[in-house]
Amino acid sequence: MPVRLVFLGKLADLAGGGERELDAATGWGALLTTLEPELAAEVACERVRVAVNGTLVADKRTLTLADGDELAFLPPVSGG
Amino acid sequence: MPVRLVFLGKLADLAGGGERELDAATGWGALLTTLEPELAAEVACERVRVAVNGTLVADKRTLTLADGDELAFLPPVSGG
Amino acid sequence: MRLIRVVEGPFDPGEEIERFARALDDVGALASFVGKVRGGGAVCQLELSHYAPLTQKGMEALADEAFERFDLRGLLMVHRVGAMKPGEPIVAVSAGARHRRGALLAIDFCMDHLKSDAWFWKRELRGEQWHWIEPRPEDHADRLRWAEKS
Amino acid sequence: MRLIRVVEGPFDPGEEIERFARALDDVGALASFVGKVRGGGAVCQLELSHYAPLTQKGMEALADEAFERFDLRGLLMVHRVGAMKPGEPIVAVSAGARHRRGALLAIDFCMDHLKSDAWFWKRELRGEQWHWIEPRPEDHADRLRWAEKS
Repeated sequence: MPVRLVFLGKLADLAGGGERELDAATGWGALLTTLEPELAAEVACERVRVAVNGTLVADKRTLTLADGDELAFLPPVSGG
Repeated sequence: MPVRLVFLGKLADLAGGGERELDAATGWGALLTTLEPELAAEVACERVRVAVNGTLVADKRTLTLADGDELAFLPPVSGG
Repeated sequence: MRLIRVVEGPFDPGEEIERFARALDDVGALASFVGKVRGGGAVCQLELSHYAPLTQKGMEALADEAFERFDLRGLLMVHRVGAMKPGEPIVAVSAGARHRRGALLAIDFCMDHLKSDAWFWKRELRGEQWHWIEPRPEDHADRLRWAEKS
Repeated sequence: MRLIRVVEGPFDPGEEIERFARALDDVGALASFVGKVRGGGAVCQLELSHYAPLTQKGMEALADEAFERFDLRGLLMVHRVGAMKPGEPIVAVSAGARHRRGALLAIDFCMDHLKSDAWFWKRELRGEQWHWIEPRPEDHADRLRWAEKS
């Protein structure tokens, strides 16, 4: 089972779509290398938070993913 | 034409009614002598403001009344 | 857009605010406040009196000041007088503005002044006894917050 | 009493608040806020997206905090997502409390957090071009007011 990536807000524009699949589970560093350089630079920013299966990750650099996980990239929000 | 006195809030209880008439126009000191001592003491309090014909009076002690005037005694308010 | 009224009988705050909101164009933010007679205690009736020659005039002056201080597009203030039962609305204030801060500050400002600086007198019937209500120290403190800023 | 919802289509804030208010017993104070898409500018459409696995959960946590901080009897938060036109409601917040201060602070608190600390992303269509909106510096400053007090 692949890992699902979800891009929110303007990251979806940058990624050319809101969702992607990764064939294999992986850690943060390896994950970044699968993304286009501009997108990788953006998601690496401190302002971008990540959630795994709906739970926020405190330090995304220590992330490890398992098959079937959903990883969401969350840029600065703006509601109301 | 007499002067009309209007008592608001708890001053109406103390005066035994919301309105009274005074036969003759008068100044503040003379006015107080026409009121029962307890009522006079209460309206003389700094917390009680007065209005003549719908206009607040800055210093009630300098008040002079003319025939037909309406003098309102306004204790501390409480709305909302 | 400015609606300032003293009403002598029951009123429907939801309807008042709805009609006011519909009449406002291009308002990004609408903040509203409704105050009712609290129940649950010993109070079986509440009576608000006012002094008509000052009340409306005073509320208009309060509205003037709210328009001066906040970037408002509209302001509604309805205050009831007379005898009321627990659960009945006493006051409704609603403010429309471009941004939320102006609208929120305006209803806060108006309520603080209606509570302790408008020409209303309130008494409560508890058991067989009427009690005159004066503003709580918090009410005066709330109002004084605005004095510092003017 | 607690109603927290994300809605995907148009909603009627007046009706939501009215129904919420009727369901609340013994509430002396009800404060409400409605935010709409502003018109009058170059914006012809606004789109709000969210991340469902976090949004509702985040709003519930915000409601928890509001109940903890303020003496509330009820809280309503409805936030719309999807595409909207100028004049359409985006958000409605309403809080019922015994005294006005709690109700007013609660809607202020919830709006400040929905604006810059909830899982929504907003973009505007101006002409042919979509623009992502980030909170204004004021929005962050508004939210930080609450941090000092906790």
